[in-house]
Amino acid sequence: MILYSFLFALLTALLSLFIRREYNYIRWILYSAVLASLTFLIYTMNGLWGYSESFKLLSVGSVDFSLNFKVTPLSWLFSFFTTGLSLSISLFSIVKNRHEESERSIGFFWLILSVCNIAIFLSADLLTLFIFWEAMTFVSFFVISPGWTKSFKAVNYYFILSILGAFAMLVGIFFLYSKSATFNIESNIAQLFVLYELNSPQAIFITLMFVLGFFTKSALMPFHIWPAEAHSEAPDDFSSYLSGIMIKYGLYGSILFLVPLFVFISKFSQTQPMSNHIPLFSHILAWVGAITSVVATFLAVKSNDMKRLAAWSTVGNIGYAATSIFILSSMGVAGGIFHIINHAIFKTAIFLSLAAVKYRTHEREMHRLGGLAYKMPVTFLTFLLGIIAAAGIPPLNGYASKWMIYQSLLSGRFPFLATMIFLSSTGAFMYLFRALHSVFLGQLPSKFDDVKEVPFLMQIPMYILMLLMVIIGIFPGTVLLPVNSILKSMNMEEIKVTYTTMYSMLSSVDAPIVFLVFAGSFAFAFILYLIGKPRRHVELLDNYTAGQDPKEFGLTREMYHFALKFYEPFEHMFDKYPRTNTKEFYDSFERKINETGSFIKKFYSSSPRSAVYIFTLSIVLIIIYGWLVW
Amino acid sequence: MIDNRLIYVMSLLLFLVGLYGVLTRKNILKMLVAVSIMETAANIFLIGLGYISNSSAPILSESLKQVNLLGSNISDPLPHSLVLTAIVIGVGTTALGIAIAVRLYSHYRTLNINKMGDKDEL
Amino acid sequence: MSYNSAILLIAAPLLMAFLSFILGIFNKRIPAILLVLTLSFNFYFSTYLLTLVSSKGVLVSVISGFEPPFGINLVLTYFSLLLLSLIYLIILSASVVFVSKKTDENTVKVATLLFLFTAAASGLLLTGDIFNMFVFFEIFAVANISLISLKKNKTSLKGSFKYLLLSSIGSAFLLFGIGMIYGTLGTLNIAEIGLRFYELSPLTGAFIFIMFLGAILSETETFPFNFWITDSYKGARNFVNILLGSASSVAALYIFFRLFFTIIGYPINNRYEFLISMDARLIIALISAISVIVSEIGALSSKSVKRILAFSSASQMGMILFAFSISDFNSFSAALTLIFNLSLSKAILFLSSHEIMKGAKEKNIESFTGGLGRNPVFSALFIFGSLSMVGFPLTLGFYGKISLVASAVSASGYFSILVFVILLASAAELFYYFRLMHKLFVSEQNHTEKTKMNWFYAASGSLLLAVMIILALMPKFTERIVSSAAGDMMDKTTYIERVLKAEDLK
Amino acid sequence: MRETSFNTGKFFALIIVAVLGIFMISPFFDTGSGKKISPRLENLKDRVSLHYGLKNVNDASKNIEECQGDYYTCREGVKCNNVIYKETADAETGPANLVTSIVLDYRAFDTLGEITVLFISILGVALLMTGFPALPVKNESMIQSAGAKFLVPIIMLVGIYIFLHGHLTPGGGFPGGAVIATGFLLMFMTSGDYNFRSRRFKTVETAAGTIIVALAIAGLIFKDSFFANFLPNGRLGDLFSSFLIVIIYSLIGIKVGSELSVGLRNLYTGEKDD
Repeated sequence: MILYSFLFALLTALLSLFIRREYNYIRWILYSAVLASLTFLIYTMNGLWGYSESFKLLSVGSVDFSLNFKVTPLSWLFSFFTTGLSLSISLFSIVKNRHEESERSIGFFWLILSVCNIAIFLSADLLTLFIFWEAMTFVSFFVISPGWTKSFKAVNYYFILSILGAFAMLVGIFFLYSKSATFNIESNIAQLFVLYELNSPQAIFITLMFVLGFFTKSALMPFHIWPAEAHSEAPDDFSSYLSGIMIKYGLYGSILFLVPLFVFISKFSQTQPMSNHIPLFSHILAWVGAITSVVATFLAVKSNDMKRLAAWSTVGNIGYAATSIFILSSMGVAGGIFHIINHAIFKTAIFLSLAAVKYRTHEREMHRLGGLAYKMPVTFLTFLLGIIAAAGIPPLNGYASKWMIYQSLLSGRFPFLATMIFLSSTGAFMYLFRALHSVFLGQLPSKFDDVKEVPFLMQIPMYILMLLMVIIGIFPGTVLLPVNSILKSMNMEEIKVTYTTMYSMLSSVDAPIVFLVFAGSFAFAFILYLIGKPRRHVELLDNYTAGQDPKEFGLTREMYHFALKFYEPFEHMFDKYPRTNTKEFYDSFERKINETGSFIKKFYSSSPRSAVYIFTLSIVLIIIYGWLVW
Repeated sequence: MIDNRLIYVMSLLLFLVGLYGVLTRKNILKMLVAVSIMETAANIFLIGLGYISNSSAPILSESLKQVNLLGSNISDPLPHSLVLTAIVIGVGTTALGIAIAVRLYSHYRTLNINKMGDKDEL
Repeated sequence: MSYNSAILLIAAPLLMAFLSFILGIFNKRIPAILLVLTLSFNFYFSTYLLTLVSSKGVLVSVISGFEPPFGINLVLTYFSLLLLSLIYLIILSASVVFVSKKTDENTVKVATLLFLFTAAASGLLLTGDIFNMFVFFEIFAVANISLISLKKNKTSLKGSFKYLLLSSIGSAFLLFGIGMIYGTLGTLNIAEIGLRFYELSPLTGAFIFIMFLGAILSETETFPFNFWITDSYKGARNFVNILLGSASSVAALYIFFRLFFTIIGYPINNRYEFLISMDARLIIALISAISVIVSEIGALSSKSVKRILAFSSASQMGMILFAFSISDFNSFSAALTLIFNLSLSKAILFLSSHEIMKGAKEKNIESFTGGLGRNPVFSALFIFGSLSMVGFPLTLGFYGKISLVASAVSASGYFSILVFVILLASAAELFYYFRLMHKLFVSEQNHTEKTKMNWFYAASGSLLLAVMIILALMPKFTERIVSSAAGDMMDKTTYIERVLKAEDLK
Repeated sequence: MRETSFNTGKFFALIIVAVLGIFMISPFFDTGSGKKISPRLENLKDRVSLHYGLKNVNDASKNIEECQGDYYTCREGVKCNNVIYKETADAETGPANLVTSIVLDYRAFDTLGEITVLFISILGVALLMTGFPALPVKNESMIQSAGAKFLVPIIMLVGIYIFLHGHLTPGGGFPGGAVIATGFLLMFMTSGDYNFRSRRFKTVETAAGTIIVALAIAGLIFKDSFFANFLPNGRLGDLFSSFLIVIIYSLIGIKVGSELSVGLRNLYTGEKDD
């Protein structure tokens, strides 16, 4: 059933290549239909825990390649939400891609990507996971960079890091396989635990390989640079997919493999170093997550491009979720999963609204925009709700998950981690509201006078997302109850939650009440706004230059925009501290490789005599080596 | 009574001379000569393998009516035939090498190999 | 029943080579047609023999009526016939490409060269006599040199001269090695040498090992020995690239296997070991790992497409040699899968890149720009080829690479570290192939007039692609041939027993 | 290996070669255990060529097949049929020249390969020299050209003698062919207006090649073995013995002679189809 639906989707994708470019929208309607049926299919699998499918492939040597799928609470939750979100994005894309020139292949790859997405979540063994992981990486290359020179440079970081991570994971998988002779995830976790007791360095090496694989994909600390490049240069509607869904694979892998392992260790191991009642390794990873979120927040504050800003915000959120997952308490893991799902929703909303803005204005730099709220009210509202959720302000879903993360950090006694998360959460206010203000509020540049709201079909997904944010905000139990069954299937203690109320060790929250309070205060503020003094519209230049023509000073309108260098003073605060630029490190690495390459190339095109020389020299070196080891 | 090792060592020395020639000569034709020397050295080595002292050539004639049971009155005929093949192969390679050299000369107007390692479109 | 007619695999192309030279005087098209016909015959006959061998085990075909070890004999093993069929397939596709060109004064000669190339490849893979192998090795080398130098420009001449020097030195080395074997063991039959190699003193064994290394490593495009590759690939004509990159490499790998495993290696505990004092397996593994790294870095900074493909070929060969060096059943299976992948996809890549770059002045990566619009069929072929090359999941390359990792990790010691290095290097491979593919998608320029389709190229490309897809998507079939061939590679005893007609070796 | 560091290059080359030399010489003075190359070869007992010399290869292989027990001891205990010069008729192979019997009978396949190598390299030369401008031929002195005209028939005759007597005396197709080619080369070098039509030579050459392969395949048809000798062998040492070998050696002589002539001409004047 699962496999056939995949084949069906792939076949549709293949056939759709033959649709002519003029009928782009038919193709996208087709994709939406396929995604809708996939979503429905996954929905019907709710509760079929343990349902599995297996499909044998080639077996070469000792390895039996086969595809194994299995439905578990964890995989169901992730696959259902991600497929549903991609359905809403594809609805958005129907109109958006109607007039795109180089569109033909994007949709094709995207549908393959959706299949890989579901398959990653449903895969029952490590090899299947790896197969679709790698396929997803390869295919996403073509979607992020559909033949654009600029996005090619951007995708490089993503691609190289992902591939290195995937290969590291491959090595890890096969080291384990050589011990356990199976790819089954549970038995491999058990095997790795045994290995921790027997040969600790090797076990740590294997775990590290998995960590590399997961962390490169989820852009955690040393690999945090790629989202800013890739998300911002990808096609606009795809950015939301990339940021909302694809970046979560690493965290999914961590929940699937690392968390049970660490839980195992913290429960049963006598030999492993512990810190704060969790394994030291896990604690370090939690720290990596926290540091990532802080760094990402600072970088988001600095960025002027709205898509880059949203991308950095994604990295920050991934950081929270990672921290929360790796402290291994039930509350933490549940909060992490909850936050992953919430983030998928609100970040999709944010990116879709940005895509809508760009669809109408063709502009990305924030200081060239402004005042679009009146022109594009639905987009504005989506963005507003999105950033409210992202900043973790109460009535919406982001609040619920952030609350759980704070609760778990505090009740687990991780004060420093909690401080860092608080810090970056505060930073989120700084950059998100700046984005809101500079894009949607403030002065409307005159060139955007005839900008209209996006077509209705593009608004539908926004309505859906807004609705989701509100509903989950009011009834966190809709997600948390399935999360509870995940915890149960992972043999962890369940958290205490009802449809509307969340309980922790320290306190409890009744979400509808919170919502009512906030809705009430909003209503109050709105009434104040209505009865207040009517506002007068002032032109930007009138305001700042006292009537003089700025062109005389060689200044442009954009330079007066308050969003330009908005946080420069804040940046100056950190001028004193030495800065390590990760991107520069990667770039210099690339340069070094290129230099070596030119050197090798020169050798290869040198004269035949040097060829013979090196030939003989190498033979002699082998001989000398032979003498040495004799 | 000649020690066979003498032949082996001499052929090896010849081989090394040829190798040294390939490594140090600049002229293409001289390199080809050096390669030929190497091949000749290998052939001498092969011939040397079949040498039995006080034996005659492996051709039955009035003076050699019959091969004795241990084959100690003839030198080993197999290396001779191998060398025959190897020589012809060497001739073929050398001919081809010379043809390439002629062509290279017509491109570069020199036989100096060092002047051919030019940086054409790296 | 005797299987002596297997010699037709060599004799038919040889006869046709001489015959077509005469017939070509009357009509220049005749040799080309004969070429395709002969190759089809050879392919059919080799697959027929393959089915025979798979049911009956190793077969021996006698030449001149003298049984081994005295006469020269052909040994039909599953492994050799499998690779031979593959080589025929590739030569067939290359000759289809060759046939599509307009005839000129050289057509007949080149067709004759291709016949001789086929004969040499058949001889190399089938012969059971080491000196005979040397002779075919030389025919093969001379054929390659002549083919490389066909264009007669600076690059191709330099490349072929390098190849000539290296292969001449290599053949002198090989001759010394063969001489040493004959001088000590008194035989030239590969089976008998393999049987008695352990009798040799360590120094003699090391001598032969080094001589063989010197002889074969430049043919297998291994790094410090392969300085001919870039010039040769870059300077050669398109169908020659296909032959060099696919057929020659496969043949070279086969010789490598025979020299080092059937002759020197000795199967112990389900794994080949070398009974000479230095750890020969480790040496081969080290060389191949270095080769992979260097070639990947070289390819990474190259701009010329053919040079990139040449370097990539070298790195793939390094990977296969690495798989050989692990030398157990699993790694041999991986190596076979990789060999299939390398030869088929490299042929596709050379073929399609030539068509995509048609009309471009500079044959570098920029000439790929907008290929998908200009030339959709060949761009699609190129994409399929490179996806298989880099190991996109569920292609041949993927199976090969993964099972290589699996076998390396389960082998002890250094191999698991080296495979990690190799994997890192192959990330670079991914990068430059994706760079090329990305260029195909670029549609910023507006010159999207389609290039004229070359149906011969398309036919031969899709033939190869079809084989590749069949191999990847028919698990049972591929599994059977791979495991039979790998089993055949592991089973040295049967080889010796069958050749020497000795039943009591075990 | 630039011009400036030339001497260092030489020095290192010397070192490299020296190390290689030490390595390659060491097995000859090996004193360790195991089989090693013998300092002095006493007889051919351990070698396959003993049976080539005794012309009892078929007996030997039959013996090995029938013998129970160790493989090596079986090979040693082969009975010997005495092959005596000018007495034995219909021996296993005809030639009195044992090398010829190996080259064209026991290991005839090698020789086929050898022919192919020569053919393919001359083909390669022809391909390389296509379109190469012919060098101007200098007119040599009258004495040289007259002398050459006198010598060439003799050279040809010697060449033909060499390949026809290949089964009795040292020599054979390859030396004979080479001698014939020398005759043509001499004509080329001495008389400026001498030329021949290469197409005719090539036809002869490839026809000879075709016949050789055809004869080999005839062996496959008549005797179930490629290159098997299907013609009768006469008395050992007679001129009219071992017919197949004489035929093949003559063909090889013709082939090699025309091949080398064409090759030399190509190097001299460039290849063109005339």
